[in-house]
Amino acid sequence: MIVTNRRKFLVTSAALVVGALTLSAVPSQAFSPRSVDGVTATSIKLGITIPMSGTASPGYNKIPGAMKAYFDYVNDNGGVNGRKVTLVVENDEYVPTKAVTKTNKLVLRDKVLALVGPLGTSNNQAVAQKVNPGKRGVPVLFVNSGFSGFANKAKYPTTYTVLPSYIMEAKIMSAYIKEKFAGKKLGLLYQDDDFGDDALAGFKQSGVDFAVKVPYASGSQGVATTPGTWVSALAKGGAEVVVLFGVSSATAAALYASYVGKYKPQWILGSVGGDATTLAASKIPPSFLAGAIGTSFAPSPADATDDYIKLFMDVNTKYNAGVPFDNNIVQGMNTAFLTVQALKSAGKNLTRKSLMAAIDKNGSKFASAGLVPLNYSATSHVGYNGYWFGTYNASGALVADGGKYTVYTTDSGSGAVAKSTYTRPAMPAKGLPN
Amino acid sequence: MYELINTTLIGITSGSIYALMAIAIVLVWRSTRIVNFAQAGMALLSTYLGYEFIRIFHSFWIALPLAMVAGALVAALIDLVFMRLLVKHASQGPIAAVAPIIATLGLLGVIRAFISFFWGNQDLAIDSPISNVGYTVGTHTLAISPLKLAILIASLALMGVLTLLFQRTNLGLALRASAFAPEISRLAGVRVDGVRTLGWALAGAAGAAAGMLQTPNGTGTLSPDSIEFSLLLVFGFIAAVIGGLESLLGAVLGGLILGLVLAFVLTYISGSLVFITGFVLLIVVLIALPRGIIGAKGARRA
Amino acid sequence: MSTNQSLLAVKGLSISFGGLRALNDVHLEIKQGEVVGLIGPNGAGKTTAFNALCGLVTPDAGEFFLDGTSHAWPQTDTLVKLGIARTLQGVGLFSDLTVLENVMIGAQRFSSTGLISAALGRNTKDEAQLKERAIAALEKVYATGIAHRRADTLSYPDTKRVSIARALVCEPKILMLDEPAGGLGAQDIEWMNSLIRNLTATMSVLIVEHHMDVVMSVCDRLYVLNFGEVISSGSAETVRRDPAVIAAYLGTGA
Amino acid sequence: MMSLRISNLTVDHGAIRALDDVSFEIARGQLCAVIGANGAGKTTLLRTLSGLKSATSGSAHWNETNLLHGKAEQLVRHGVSHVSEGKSVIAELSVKENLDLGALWRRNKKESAETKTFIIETFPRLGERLEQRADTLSGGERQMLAIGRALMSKPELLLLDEPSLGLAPLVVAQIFQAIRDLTTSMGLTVLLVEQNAMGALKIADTGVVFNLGKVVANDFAPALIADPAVRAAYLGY
Amino acid sequence: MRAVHKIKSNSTTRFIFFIALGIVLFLLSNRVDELRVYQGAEIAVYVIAISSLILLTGYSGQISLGHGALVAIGGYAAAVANINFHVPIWLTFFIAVLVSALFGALLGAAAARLSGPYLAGATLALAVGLPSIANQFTVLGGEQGLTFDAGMPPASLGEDFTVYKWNFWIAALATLAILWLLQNILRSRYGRTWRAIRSNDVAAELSGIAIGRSKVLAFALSAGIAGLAGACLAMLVGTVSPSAFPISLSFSLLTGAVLAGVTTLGGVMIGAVVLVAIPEIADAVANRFGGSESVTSNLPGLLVSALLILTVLLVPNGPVEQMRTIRSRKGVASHH
Repeated sequence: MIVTNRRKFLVTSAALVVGALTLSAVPSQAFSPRSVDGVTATSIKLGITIPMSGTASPGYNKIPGAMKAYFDYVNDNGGVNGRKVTLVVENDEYVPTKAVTKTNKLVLRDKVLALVGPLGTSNNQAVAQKVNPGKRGVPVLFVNSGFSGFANKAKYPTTYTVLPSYIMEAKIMSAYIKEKFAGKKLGLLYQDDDFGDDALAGFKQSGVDFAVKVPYASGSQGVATTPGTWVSALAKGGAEVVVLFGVSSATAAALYASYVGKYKPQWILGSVGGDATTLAASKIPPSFLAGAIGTSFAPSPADATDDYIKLFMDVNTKYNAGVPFDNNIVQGMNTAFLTVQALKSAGKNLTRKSLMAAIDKNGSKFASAGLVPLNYSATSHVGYNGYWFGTYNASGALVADGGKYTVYTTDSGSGAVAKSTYTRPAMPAKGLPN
Repeated sequence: MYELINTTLIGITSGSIYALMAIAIVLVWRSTRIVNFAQAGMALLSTYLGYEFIRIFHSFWIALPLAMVAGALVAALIDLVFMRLLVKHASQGPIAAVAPIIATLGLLGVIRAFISFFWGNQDLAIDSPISNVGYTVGTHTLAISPLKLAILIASLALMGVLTLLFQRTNLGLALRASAFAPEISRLAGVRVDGVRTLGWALAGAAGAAAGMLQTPNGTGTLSPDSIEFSLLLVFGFIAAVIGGLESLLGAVLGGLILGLVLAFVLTYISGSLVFITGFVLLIVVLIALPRGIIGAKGARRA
Repeated sequence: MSTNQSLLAVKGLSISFGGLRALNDVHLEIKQGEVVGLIGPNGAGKTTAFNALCGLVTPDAGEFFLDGTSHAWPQTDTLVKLGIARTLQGVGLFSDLTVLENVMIGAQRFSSTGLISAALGRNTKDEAQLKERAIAALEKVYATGIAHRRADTLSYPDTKRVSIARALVCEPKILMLDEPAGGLGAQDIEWMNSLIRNLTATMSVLIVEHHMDVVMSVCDRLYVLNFGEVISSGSAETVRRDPAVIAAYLGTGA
Repeated sequence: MMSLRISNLTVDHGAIRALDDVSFEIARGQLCAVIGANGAGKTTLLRTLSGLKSATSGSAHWNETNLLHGKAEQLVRHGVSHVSEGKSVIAELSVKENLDLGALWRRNKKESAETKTFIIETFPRLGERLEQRADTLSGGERQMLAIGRALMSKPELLLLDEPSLGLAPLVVAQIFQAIRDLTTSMGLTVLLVEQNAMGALKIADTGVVFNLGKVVANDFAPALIADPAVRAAYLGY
Repeated sequence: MRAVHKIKSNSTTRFIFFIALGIVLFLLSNRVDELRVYQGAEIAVYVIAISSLILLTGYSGQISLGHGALVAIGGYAAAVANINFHVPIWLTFFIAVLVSALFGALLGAAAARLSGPYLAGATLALAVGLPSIANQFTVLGGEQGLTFDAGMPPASLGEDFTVYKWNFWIAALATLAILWLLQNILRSRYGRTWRAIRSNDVAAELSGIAIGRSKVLAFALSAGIAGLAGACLAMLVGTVSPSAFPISLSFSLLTGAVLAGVTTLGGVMIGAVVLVAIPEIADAVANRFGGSESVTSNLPGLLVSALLILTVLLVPNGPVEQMRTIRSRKGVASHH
């Protein structure tokens, strides 16, 4: 008896010790003492966590490919101050646990210079809480989330937002509604979580009242099964103008259900869910979208007259195997563009500190595809802070009202909404930031 | 009033799709005593194949039967190369009871990965072959459309065909006999292994039909992690168990009951509670009627 | 010890399965130190009667008396506490436990270790005590040599020994043996006979058995069942001569 | 002329040896009773011969057919039918379906229909209950149905496992008589495993006595009945 | 008396072994880099969760496809206790165990009446349905979930002492404690009882075992341990949210248990290490063969599923048990 027990112990302990030894034996990334994390004489290593598979991945999983394509384009044209940019992509499946694990890998093993464009509010919160890039001094650039909290420099000292926050969006929409649809009965369909809460706060602050408010449960499960009921609630409440503050799958479902249910309000779609190409990928026929009002801060992907769009299309054809061009590609390339500019701006002596200092110093003057200003400064990590409005045409493209982009800007606080006179800097030659 | 009618209609159409999935699960259970948790994965794979057929033939109605055939072949292949081996190898020892369940879960994972390799993680679309716009009564739009009606009819037709096959043909006799008493059937000269493979094939076809019909009825898109198919996986199983796991009629009733209950919870309570409602319904039914609503007496213990 | 004291009695036991009457108004009685046999053709209801006594089958009607006083019909898992132990026909061992563990399961009524003491490893005395009891029981059936074998590696006669040890270890007042001689060779049957005889010093025995040699040599009293009814009872001699029994069971022809 | 030949057959049940070096033969057209205590290996013998269980060593042939190499569903096609223990009918199917099941593999539907007519003539009670579910039948009727189902496969060798199990004496007598009659009228060769040793030996031509997986006696049935040792051990006394 | 002595020394050996193990882990945590320490903590969490499944499925014979739900309950219980009731962190771990065990007991009462595929499906439905409940109640923080801050390591441990090492210590301590307690329970009459029920329920009942109660106890205990894993996971990620407990977590745990060998605690490390190592292995493989993103991102899933199938087919009782069986067969053979 005792023999078998001992044997069991031996097996278990052997497994444990072997496991432990394996852990300690595997060398961590070769560390040359003179180099800075993520930077060598010839290379710059960046990292991103994003859902590449899983329920939340469609659409988003095209972003890293677009970023890599633009980096490759830059690398082929001499790189950044002679260094080639590489991007390590980690699939977090939109699960916070995995986001933390994968970010750990990027920061601790791959020792990336910075995280660029990590996606998702709760994932970024978990990472901030646990991996704590702020304390480690790792820059988290251009987070793909509209949560206004990330602009809090005290709490997230190394995080830079790029998307206008949901509060900004709600405030701008309120101003727009007051201007165009005064006196109409309003409806709101929103995601029942921090995302929607941010928006609600923005609307409340602007004094917009909704006759009907329909929350829908986030976490995609509700989406597939409930749209019929959202629409009937809105219709019953008699909403003439409906603001939709949700993800694109919810937008697609709602538009589809309203089409099926022959309910035709004036739709105003939030930026997250109103992305025409993602909607098109969900096979919402463009005609469903026609007439709906949408917002954006970048030029429409369909706008082939735009310098940046032309550039991105070219890069996409040459470096991304011609993956169907859409808003996700634009977003990925624009993020990469901003990144390259920040890296260049930091100069030869590139470190995490110098990178962030460069953004703080020059960020507001960065060229980018965005039609609204960037607000980086020594005191602000807020990126774009505004939107322009447009109407979807019969082919599903968002067309600016009156043929020109009218940009509204504001902040996440109590600031007013203003029409901006901002003109973006001209695109640098060949689309390579100086 | 119209809300009530519409909720009922939504319940019936989604229920009929759960019923198709439940039929697939019952077919495999009856022929092999295995609850096939990979059934939703197989349905997804067949639907992807259906997507390819649509691209080739530009017709949903040609692709649907082809997808069903493909689904049947895939299922038969899985039984031939995998389940037979499993039954031989893992039918003894302490985990014999759970081994098939675990194995079908593994199969689900393999199928999903396989789909991702071939078709990527992007959404693909299957357009609705006919209008999914609800019929209008007066000023109201009903939650039943030509597509939903077609789904209902297709589900009922498939149930009818399967029932006829089971009750009226020699093949059906062999299928039933093999399920109830494989040993006696073998002694009577029935090639039980082959008949079981056929049971899998029929299930594969039914699952393919469920997948092909559910996709345009839902969001119209297809992805390896599609929510629609998670729904089919869980709700198909729940419907089958509510129905008693043994009978096709039970599967249909189970599907409809589940569809209606979920529709009412959705409309009148909350969308967040849909999935947990499935669990609660399952537990309540199992505790009140341990053998499900049909086959309380005739059914046998696993 | 008075031999007239009725240890266990069952009165008016009736059971039917879906319209089929398996037992009809059966009376059984076991006295102190007695070996009682239950015989009859296959399907006569012997096993059903056994199962009913063990609470495995719920009777439609019937009264249960223990030591002469009426008692609620027992639940299977409380049987051991009432001093009743039973072997199963051939298949009753826990196949992936060792022989010793099998018998220790039977001894568990003597264990008082709570979950928390067990978790903290404060059950050594208790375990040792169970083990000692188990080994003692295995000694009674001459099976200590196979104590550490897994139950599914045993020969058929050995499984019988172990299952009897598992029943004995809980120190029952009544031991119910389901076909103890079934499948045994002549030598083992002899051994089984003497074992049963020796047991009566401390307990009563109720057996179901086909093997007439065993039945006739060990049983003090017999009940003969046919079609769910007791058609005869009494000493082996009496039963053997009963014309009803000869016709239905023992027979001189089909 | 010998047609069922079993030699040195050994079968293991996990760690347990169920059949140990069994050899005997039965001539065509004979009814052989296999008797012995529970657990003696009789049922294992039938399951091995019908292809349900694989043997460890030895051989078994029915005419030219190697019984150890076939699966049950194939051996049926070679004329071997097995009625397993406990009234082997499928409770959930009707009487008619149970019968039809036995002939599903037969190509000639006309012949199958004739066989069915013959079986219904032999067991008229089945004819009266064709549409009923099998679990509504009495024990004797079920046993008739089980035998009838086996006969639907047009067997030459019939393996019967305890047809008398749980039946009233009167019914047992009927079943035994039917078995005897069928053996003669259809020219069947029958291996009859029985607990009711006396009843079985009375209708049998020959008998084999098993104990603990071994053959302990093999002789003409009357000789076995007369053998005092066999009488004492297996026939009551 | 000799028997008593043997058992006693046995149990002492076991205790000393676990202490020794703790020292080894402690020394290791000081030697390896931060990422490995974090992964060590992940392994520890998996070990706890997998051992709870081994108790449930391997010992009491009840399958759960939804253990992730019980892990979630533990995580949420810890977070809610900390946020809403300001319970000190160390106590939240115990609360997580208690709350999950309580829920497990309720679930177990229903589960005791279900077998095989019915139980599998019911637990699956639970795992799919439970996390979305968080959206229904604001106290659970909706889709964003709740923050669970297990705090910084005490200052006395020094400047260099990282949060991950601190978390690893806590998780490793919890793991060792659980493994020790569970080992003792599984070797006691409780473990024996569960194995007996799994093997032959009628015989177990005849031996005086109340089957229902035993099964519910197993479920409650297993749920409690899973709850502890949940609290540790919450500590490790810093948050709890519905998306942190996807159905794939339940499947992973089951996979880990199968790889470990469901019927023995001996291989539990194997299962946990494999679960943590698979994504890395997949990365290495994909990079080696220059696979596309779609290959890289789906390879882990494929590897895990394929391993699951192969294990069930080839070593259904797990590698450790397989080795033991082979050895004991040899032993038996040589005796004869």
